Amino acid sequence: MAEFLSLHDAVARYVEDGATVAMEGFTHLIPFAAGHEVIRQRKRDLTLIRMTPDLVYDQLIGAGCAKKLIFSWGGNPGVGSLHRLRDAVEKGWPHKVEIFEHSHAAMACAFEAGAAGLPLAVLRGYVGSELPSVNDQIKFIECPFTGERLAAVPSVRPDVSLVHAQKADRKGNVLVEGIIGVQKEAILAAGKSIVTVEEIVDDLEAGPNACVIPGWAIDAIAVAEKGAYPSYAHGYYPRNNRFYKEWDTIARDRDTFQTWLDENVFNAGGQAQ
Amino acid sequence: MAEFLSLHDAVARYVEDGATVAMEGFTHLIPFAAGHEVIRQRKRDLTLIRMTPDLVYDQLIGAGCAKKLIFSWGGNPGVGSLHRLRDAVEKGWPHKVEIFEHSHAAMACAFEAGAAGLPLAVLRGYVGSELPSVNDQIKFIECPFTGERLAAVPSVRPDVSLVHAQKADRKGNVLVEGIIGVQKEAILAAGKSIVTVEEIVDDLEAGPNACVIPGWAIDAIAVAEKGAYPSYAHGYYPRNNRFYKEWDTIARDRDTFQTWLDENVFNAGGQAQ
Amino acid sequence: MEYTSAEMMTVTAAKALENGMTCFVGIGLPSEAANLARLTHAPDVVLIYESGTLQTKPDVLPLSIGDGELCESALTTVSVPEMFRYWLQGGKIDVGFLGTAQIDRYCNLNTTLIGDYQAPKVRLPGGGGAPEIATCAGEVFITLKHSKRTFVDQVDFITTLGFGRDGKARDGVPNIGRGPTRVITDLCVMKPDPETRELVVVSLHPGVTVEQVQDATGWEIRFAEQLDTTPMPSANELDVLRDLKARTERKHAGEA
Amino acid sequence: MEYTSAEMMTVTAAKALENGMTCFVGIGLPSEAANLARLTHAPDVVLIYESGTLQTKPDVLPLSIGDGELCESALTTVSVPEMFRYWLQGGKIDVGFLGTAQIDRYCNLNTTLIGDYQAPKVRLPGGGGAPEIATCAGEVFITLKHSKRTFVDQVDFITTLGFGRDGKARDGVPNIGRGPTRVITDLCVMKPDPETRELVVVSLHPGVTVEQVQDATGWEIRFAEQLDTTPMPSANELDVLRDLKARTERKHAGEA
Repeated sequence: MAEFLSLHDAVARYVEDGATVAMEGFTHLIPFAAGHEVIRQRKRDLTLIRMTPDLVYDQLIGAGCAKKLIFSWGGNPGVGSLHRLRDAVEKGWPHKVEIFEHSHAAMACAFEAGAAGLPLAVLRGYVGSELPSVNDQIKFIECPFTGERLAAVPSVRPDVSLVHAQKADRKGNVLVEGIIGVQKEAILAAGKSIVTVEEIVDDLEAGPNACVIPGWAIDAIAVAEKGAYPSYAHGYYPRNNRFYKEWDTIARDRDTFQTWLDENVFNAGGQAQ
Repeated sequence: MAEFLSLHDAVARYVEDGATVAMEGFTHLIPFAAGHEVIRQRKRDLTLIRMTPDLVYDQLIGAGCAKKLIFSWGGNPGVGSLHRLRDAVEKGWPHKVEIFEHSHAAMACAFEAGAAGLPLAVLRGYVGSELPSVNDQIKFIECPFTGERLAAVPSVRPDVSLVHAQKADRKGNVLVEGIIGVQKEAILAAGKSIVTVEEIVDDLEAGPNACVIPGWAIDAIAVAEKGAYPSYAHGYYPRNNRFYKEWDTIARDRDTFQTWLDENVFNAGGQAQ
Repeated sequence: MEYTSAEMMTVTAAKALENGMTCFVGIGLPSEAANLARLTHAPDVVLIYESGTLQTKPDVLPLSIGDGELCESALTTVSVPEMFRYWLQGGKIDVGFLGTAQIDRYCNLNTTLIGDYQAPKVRLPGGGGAPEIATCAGEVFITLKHSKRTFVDQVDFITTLGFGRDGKARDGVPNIGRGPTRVITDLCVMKPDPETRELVVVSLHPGVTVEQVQDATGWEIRFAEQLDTTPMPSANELDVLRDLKARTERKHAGEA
Repeated sequence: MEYTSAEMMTVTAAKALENGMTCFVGIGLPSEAANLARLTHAPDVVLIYESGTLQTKPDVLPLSIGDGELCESALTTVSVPEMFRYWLQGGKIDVGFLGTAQIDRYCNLNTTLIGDYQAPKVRLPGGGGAPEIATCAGEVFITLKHSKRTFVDQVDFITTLGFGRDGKARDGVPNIGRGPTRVITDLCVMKPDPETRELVVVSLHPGVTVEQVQDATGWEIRFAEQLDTTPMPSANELDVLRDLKARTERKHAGEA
């Protein structure tokens, strides 16, 4: 049953050093506030899972929280590289990060399979790609009906998932709307889940088939106004594309990054920058 | 690209004798009008697929349209047996119908896998059930990551699917709302699809994540007002539970059934009874 | 307050549900009991029907598993594949509440057919959601009327696993629920023996005798050493149940 | 009307799309070309982005694959698993439109890294949707700037299959798309040879020479015997493209 906690308390209770953590949001509703709280609490040795690690993962990696990264596209969308990720992978700063690399199709299916309680996802994938040669988590099975060779990947079952959503009602039921990505899957696949929301409302005012996640399937809800910023929340505020472009300069240099992190995360209370 | 056709023309064009046909609707939006048109056109040797064959399949089977039935629960919901189905299975009237029997979980996964273009569905299913001993379409595979034994069933890929929905816009985009069952999956898994709708509207007025199926993924749209009756259409008309109870008497006797069929289907134009 | 044995069964079945449980509800007797629980001692019990309706609060009992009432009063409604994949197989269900046509001493359920599969004497509706509800839910409650026709020594067909023909079919199976933990009839309450998994009568409904239960059971059924008497329905429980059934009757009769 | 080589590339890439096609759109150049097509000769082209936005009609170009604009102007938005399972793998996509960091003579694409996988010289973003777009879509169009850095003899890593290291990797594979059918750069248009699958220049953009193309290509590239000249952009195409880019610029600069 969802408990209403402060973001600080939710992260302190559920995100342990060494945990496997998914913070999802497919370019929309990216849980920046939650990610910053993880950085502030100096969590270490995390295995970070995310289809599209973008700025918040760049920040987590640069801040030294990550040991491993499981992902399918790691860039600053429309801008370029994630310099902190590259620095960790190419030069081992602040330390080496091990990467397990997939395609989007495989990761999406792996989240789906995780939510479905299965140990594996099966897809028609990776045909002719060299990714299976560098990721031993990609295997192939034979269809017992047709003999077709299909790809198999382990399902995603994080210890804890953190996602951001528009709103929760007073019973902790959550509405996610717009580009819903794999948020529902991330929550359902996880051992524990933390959802940050823009606001708590009396009535979700959701359509009959809206993406609503019941409170009893969530562990903690924390209000984090503008919790996805500089990403966006459909119906609340737009994406700050300018910041995404500026990040390229900030993240390119270790010192500039450190300064940014100090000013905007460590010395910035429980709020996203 | 969806073409607007009369129900007669849609069925005449796309439902061939011997075809594998799915008419879906999980107790809601059951395509009675479409099923009756199939009966009127005296289609034969159909392999009928449906999770919950109810009255409309009882009628199709009693009318001699079916050769095979793939299903997971064949009854009159809340009332009792499907007498025409039982007469066909137990006594071979009007002729023997071969049955392939699944659980709901397996059928639901098989529709999902069909929509996903896969040859098989994998689920944690059939543990300890004797269904695998009477249905050779149920096999087991081993997870290459955990060694767990999981069930596998062939995906559902009908030649043609017929479903009923609330409304279409003038470009043929369709909104399904309420209990959406496996309708989307039935359409996407099929070679050809016919959607009957209550009405054509200028604007679907759907929420951002509503179950909308684009016109280009549908072959034919036919207006069939009250096309799900005596089943129901959320937002349009309620289920006629009384008729469901009356059907028990009508279907129990071959002659009564024949009379009903003549009066309500063969001599009843292109409209559901 | 007087009551029928059917009411006794429903009230007892309802009491099995605890407040806050998530319950995957079968149509018919389980649905009646689960909604009675929600309207009495367990207002926050979460009812889930396989039609995709999550956390539904119907005002009248649904005739089918997918009546409009279920969707209109639900928190949200998901597709049927999602229901079985994410919610049932995904391990979100505390208890599956099932009825059945036949049950045997090891709680195996048959809703497929009477007689031989290839030449059935009576063809029943089939498995529906039950085979995976019984294995994926945390535990399973079963409710049905007690008779020699329903309580048989060996089910004609195991549609849905209790504990198998030998009581051991769940042993060592990974990711499987605890299986049936109680069976509630119009005569008594039974639980599987923790060792052998054979059904044992643990509680007789008021006025019911050991002989009555044995006469209505197709095998020599065991009785617990400490045999309880099931608590009687309270006046409030009976009132709520009768109101619910009357509302339901009026609603379904009124539809055209 | 004057135009840049970048505009020539976009307009030519746009023309590859036919009205009514369903197109799975990559971000960047493909997105620019696909939207130009929609705003000019192909108003009913169906644009699908991997973020789940089905049939979207953005007024400005998205910076990311999941800008709000894409969802707001879409027919509907589905989950990312559904997008990849039902729409891409389910065979509903006529053409995948991709960019890349490296491409080789057999149209294999590398967006993973430069150098060795374990010790990369440059780490690129990775595969994203491309590996399965390239195999599940009916066919694939590729657009990128022409240079020796991008057109290499052998890609450092096959992230996404063209026709394999030997041109034969699609042969005999069931349920696979036709693969790349054209590559559009700022210099020319190339198509794979129907037999060997090796890229062949079929059309030079106006004013571009065979030498220029060869100089910008990391292998000895073949030219078709009948070498066409790519049609020039029309004034309308250029107007629409420039308006689109100006609108986009204003929108993104104005955001705070």
